[in-house]
Amino acid sequence: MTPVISFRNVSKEFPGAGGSPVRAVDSVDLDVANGEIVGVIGYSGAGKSTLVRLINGLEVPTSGEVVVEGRPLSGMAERDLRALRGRVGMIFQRFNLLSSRTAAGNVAYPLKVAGWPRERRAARVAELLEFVGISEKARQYPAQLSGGQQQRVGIARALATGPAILLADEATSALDPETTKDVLALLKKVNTELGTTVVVITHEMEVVSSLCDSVAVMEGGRVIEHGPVYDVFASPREPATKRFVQSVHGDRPSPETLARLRHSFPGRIVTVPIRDGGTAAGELAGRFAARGVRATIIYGGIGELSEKPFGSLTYELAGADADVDALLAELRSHTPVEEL
Amino acid sequence: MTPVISFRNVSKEFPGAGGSPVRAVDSVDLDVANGEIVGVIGYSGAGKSTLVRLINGLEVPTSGEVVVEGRPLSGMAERDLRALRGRVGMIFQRFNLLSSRTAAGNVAYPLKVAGWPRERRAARVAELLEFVGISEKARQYPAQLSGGQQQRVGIARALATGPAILLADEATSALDPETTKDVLALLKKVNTELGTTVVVITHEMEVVSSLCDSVAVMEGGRVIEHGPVYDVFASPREPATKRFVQSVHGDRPSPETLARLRHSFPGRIVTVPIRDGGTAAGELAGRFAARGVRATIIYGGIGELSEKPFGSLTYELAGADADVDALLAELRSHTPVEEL
Amino acid sequence: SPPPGASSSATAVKIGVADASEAYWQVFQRKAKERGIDVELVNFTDYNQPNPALSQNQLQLNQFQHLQYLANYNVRNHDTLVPVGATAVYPLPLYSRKHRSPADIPSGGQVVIPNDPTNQARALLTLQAAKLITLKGGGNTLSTPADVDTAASKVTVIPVDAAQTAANLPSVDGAVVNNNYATSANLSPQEVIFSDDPNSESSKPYINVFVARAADKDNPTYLDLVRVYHDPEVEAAAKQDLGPTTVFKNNDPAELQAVTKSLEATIQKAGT
Amino acid sequence: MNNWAQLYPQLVLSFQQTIYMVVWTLLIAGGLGLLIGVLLYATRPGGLLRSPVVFHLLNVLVNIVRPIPFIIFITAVGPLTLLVMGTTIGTQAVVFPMATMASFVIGRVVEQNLIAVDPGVIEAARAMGASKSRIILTVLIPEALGPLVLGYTFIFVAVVDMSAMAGYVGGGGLGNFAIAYGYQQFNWPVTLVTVVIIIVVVQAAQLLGNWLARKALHR
Amino acid sequence: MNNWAQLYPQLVLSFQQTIYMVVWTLLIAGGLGLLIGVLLYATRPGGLLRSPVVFHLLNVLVNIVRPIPFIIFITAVGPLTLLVMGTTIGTQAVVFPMATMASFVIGRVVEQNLIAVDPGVIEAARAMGASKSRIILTVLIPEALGPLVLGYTFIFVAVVDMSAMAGYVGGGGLGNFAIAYGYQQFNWPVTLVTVVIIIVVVQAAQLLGNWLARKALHR
Ligand SMILES: Nc1ncnc2c1ncn2[C@@H]1O[C@H](COP(=O)(O)OP(=O)(O)OP(=O)(O)O)[C@@H](O)[C@H]1O
Ligand SMILES: Nc1ncnc2c1ncn2[C@@H]1O[C@H](COP(=O)(O)OP(=O)(O)OP(=O)(O)O)[C@@H](O)[C@H]1O
Ligand SMILES: [Mg+2]
Ligand SMILES: [Mg+2]
Repeated sequence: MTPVISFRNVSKEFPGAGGSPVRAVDSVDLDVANGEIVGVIGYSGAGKSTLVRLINGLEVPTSGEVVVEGRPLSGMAERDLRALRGRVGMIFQRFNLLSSRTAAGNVAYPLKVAGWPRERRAARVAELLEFVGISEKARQYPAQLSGGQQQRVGIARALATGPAILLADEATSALDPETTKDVLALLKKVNTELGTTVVVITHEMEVVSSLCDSVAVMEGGRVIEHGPVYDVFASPREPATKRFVQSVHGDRPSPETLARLRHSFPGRIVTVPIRDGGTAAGELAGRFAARGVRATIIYGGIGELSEKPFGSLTYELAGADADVDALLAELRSHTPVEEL
Repeated sequence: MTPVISFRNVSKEFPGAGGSPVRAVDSVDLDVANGEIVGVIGYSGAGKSTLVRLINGLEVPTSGEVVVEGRPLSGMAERDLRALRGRVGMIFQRFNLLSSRTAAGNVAYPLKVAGWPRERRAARVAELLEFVGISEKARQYPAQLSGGQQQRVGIARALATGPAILLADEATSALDPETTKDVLALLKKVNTELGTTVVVITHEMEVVSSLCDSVAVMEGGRVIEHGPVYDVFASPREPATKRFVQSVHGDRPSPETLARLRHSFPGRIVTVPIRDGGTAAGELAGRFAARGVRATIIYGGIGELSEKPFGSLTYELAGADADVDALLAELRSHTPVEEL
Repeated sequence: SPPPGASSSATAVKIGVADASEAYWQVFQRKAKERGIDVELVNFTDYNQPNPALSQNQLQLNQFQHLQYLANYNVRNHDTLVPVGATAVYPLPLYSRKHRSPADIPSGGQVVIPNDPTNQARALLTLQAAKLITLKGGGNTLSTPADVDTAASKVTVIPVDAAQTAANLPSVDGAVVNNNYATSANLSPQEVIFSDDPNSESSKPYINVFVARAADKDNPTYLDLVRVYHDPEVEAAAKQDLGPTTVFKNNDPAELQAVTKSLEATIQKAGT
Repeated sequence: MNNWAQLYPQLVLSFQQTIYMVVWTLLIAGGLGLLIGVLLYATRPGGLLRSPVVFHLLNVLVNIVRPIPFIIFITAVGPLTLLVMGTTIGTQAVVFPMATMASFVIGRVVEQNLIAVDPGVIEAARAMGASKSRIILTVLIPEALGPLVLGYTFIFVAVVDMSAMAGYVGGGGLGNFAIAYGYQQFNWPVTLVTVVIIIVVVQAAQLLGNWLARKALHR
Repeated sequence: MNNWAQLYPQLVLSFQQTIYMVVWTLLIAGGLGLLIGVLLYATRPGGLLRSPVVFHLLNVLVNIVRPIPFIIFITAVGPLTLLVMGTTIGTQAVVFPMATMASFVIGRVVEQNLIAVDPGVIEAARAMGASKSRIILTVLIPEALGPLVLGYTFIFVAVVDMSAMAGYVGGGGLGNFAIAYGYQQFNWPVTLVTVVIIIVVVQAAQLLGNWLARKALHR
């Protein structure tokens, strides 16, 4: 299947402070399949927002070609670009609400642009505000809304016309976990029911793990890793990716935590990754017992990643050193156990 | 010890859309001890930002009294209020950077206000920008910075004068996990080294669990729960609090996840909370084995909360029903085991 | 900044005028210089300004007004400025490009007149004399367009900027144009369809004068400057600028002062 | 010298003339000026309709027209006025040069106010596929409405002021009345009364403007 | 009729007079107008120095002064001019009424531009304990600098325009030169040349203003 969004060696430079330009996006090649939810992660300043803004032509690449729905953006007629944008919803990092319109007015705006008749518009706006849980704020102006409420208006606005592609730049950064969960469910629903392709920039690894099909990791303007979420997270290649993955479920303990753990658990401490198709956590307990080693889980966790179990558990192993060594050797033959 | 910040039956109303006022903060009584890091959590629109803005007088309460450093804000002379504000750093939810000044200029501004001499200022600015990792963006204007870079300028600016009280309104919302970790470490450092009292509004429970001493939960303008983080998280009283806690380490699986787990794990599934001083996870394995029940950890995790182990584990229990029942009965006598 | 008139020469005279742009003033200045008088011109485009400035000693003389204007000014502002010499009287003719005589102007026609206070009332009187308008109460030297009895008048009077009278001649039925503007605008004498007589007694209030403070009415330097004005070379230049119909006047200052007095009395009587 | 009874009808007429001139000028120049201002804003480098040619042409044109002394301007556009209005004198005719000049003045004021609009919201509208004209009409102008209302209130006064010069070409009006019947006649009571009437009109407009601006600000 | 050789010195003088008047007016009124504008902005309801009394007084005062026809205004403030400047006539004297009037005009322009500043940054400065005067000087004005520069450029033209009326009281200047030596003499070449000089001056100022505004915008 042809990708719905495709970056072909795209770079974007901004004029910098000291005369030397800032290369916000650097030689990116990236394909996004139709109906896919792709997460874009990376350090602050990695170029995520710039990358996404290239998709609907808010930024024009310095070099390279962005192809959306099979058509290159460069040289696209203004009309066509507008039509395309009408099919691309965008949630902005800084919300960018129209301060002169109420919450409802903001959500209605893209519907007006799309030429919806008045009655359908009103119903749709009410529905969307209900969805994001701010119906009672419909007639408030942005300046009278809390940060999260503003963000939800931005989300409702981006979803209003039922876009074919949704660009979400940190769409849940100002939301509490509950509301975040609801919004992610909403995005998922939009994705499955309408087949909307979603590009989400996020700093919350839970968003990636619970929502995305694939993930692109950016660093210094480059996409340094890209693939299905499970693959990238289960076996991160780049140091940056590794550090991001550490912050998801089942991380190994930080040095300080480890120090505290050692205080309470004098035995040997190992971390075992839990992966789908690898060693199930349950099996381990049996093996430990068989070897006469008492294993206590002291840290870590098992969660889901792309609907598959994913995580790591840190054990205290208490028993004769030889027994423990033998056990570890056995385990290492099929799982990358690490002794801390 | 007298609290450094104290709310005494404070309410704040805003004029609403339909004439009826919005009660953003409702009869709040709250004390913050000197040198404490208190987290404020709650749903979007709960009144968190408004509460915090009352502390440095950016909002004036409709009724009640805010007392900071032992002095009520109401009726405080402009001079004194200014002096107080000089000792209170604030990180804004919407950053509020001076668009006419560079990153360095923004950070230097509070130093100028505080009357620091030029040379010390330059050194301090460089140090702060280094701290938050945007030294190379010192001479860029806010519009040329990414969201996270802007937020870091805001953080550096709030910390510039070494404030006695720091108000952080979602200070890491635009930051990646790595940078978040660094910033939290910085806040912790400021707290321990300078004794700064910190009030953080956050939606990230990891921030609360890794940084805060106490936590206040807001809902509908009220502080519905308040106490040491471990106490509030380990035994949440209010439904809202419970839902927040669910999003931290060792949550029970969501219905969808549970459905998938049942598919892979046909046995009975139970969730056991792991608390400090309660049943250690390690012990469980032994008991299961002793009863002839094979237990497999299929979900959940153990993390740290206020430097103590905290979480829950979900097991699949495979064995004779009677054995399992007996086991559960035994466990229930001292741990709130829940069968899913 | 321009130096104030504190020139080192013993006799420096600051004269307020309203037409310093006319070339004849340069001849005047040169001739005055020959007699050891340094003339500094201060040009006002607003007629209200030169008299108070003279009163306040900011000027030594001014030359922009006729006796009628001066008298009115003195009465209204309780001032005592006096004429110290005459310059000229100009006819204030009605021009037209569309009609041969006032009688040809259709009723409902438009006639423009200068809106400056030194000419407006006179223009109205001229139009009344041409039987184009009727002024309430017969009119006087202080009439304004508000005094036009529109019901009894044949034409509509439109006061405009003095220079606009000439400029708008093509688009109106008639225009009362000041001499100097008619000259500058190169209006042809053939286009004059009616004119008052500058030599008549009724034109006396319209004699233009040099004005000084009452205390200076016999100041020899100032009287000398009046003579400079009537130097043939200056007069020739002035005629060039102000128009061939200019009639130079050299009335005795005492007579001018007497006329002023009587005009003042009339105004006083008519006044509010 | 006139007395009040004589002057009264003239004053009423002048009032009507001023209203006529100001209303028409504001209607015409309000629209044209908005257009010029929007173009000045949108065609500048980095703008929505960026076009160095249009921007510089317009910029120069505005700067050519604005500094011309009004009486000279009236005369210079006289032939055009004659063509458009059929006459160059009187209240109606003077609306032409007034509206022309005011358009350029308003253009600058509008430009200034638009430049302060947060580019983020323009971007949001672009991202929705809104056409440029729609963005201008439904985003740019509403977002700048608070300052724009104050800008137009400012212009109202400027136009009232400008209308005082209508007397140059027989346009009459209150300003001219104050000068011709008050000031030039040394009739200070008339001057004062007329000026007070002007001030009252302006003051009323300003109160309205301030109130509208506050409504438009939403903060 | 004059010829160029005769006119040239007068033209040069007029140019100097215009520069003199415009520069002094802008210097004085630039400061005073900024003050008035800041006060109008800050004393309004919800403002930094909210004070209904000061706001309404100032608002009314500005609206009283601005609509007065300039020639009447010059005369009305004549006694004050005499007191302050020692004379009421000439280039120097006219700077007094010009600067006074321009102060009020600038006040309104400044007010308009300040109102568009994001209240969030003002709040940030307040939260740092900055004094109100410091906020005004180091936050409010710099944040509005882009539009303010354009506002002052706008005013530059308005002042040049106003200086054409300096001729009322013997102030001379280019505008007056264009009127007296060009327009009133029906000498169109002189008018044209003079107006072109004015336009060139204004154009230069505008280019500078646009450039500065772009520098000040940082976006
Ligand atoms: N200026 C205002 N005018 C009217 N209502 C306001 C205003 N500011 C806040 N509110 C309302 O007060 C309530 C509390 O707002 P606040 O900003 O304190 O919420 P919050 O807890 O910080 O939310 P978030 O997490 O979304 O930032 C909200 O319902 C909001 O709509
Ligand atoms: N208009 C601009 N002018 C100059 N530099 C810019 C501009 N916009 C972005 N940059 C720079 O480009 C780089 C990438 O910015 P971008 O906003 O894409 O980052 P990001 O990955 O979205 O970061 P964040 O997570 O902090 O939002 C940053 O270093 C930023 O400073
Ligand atoms: Mg970004
Ligand atoms: Mg908030």
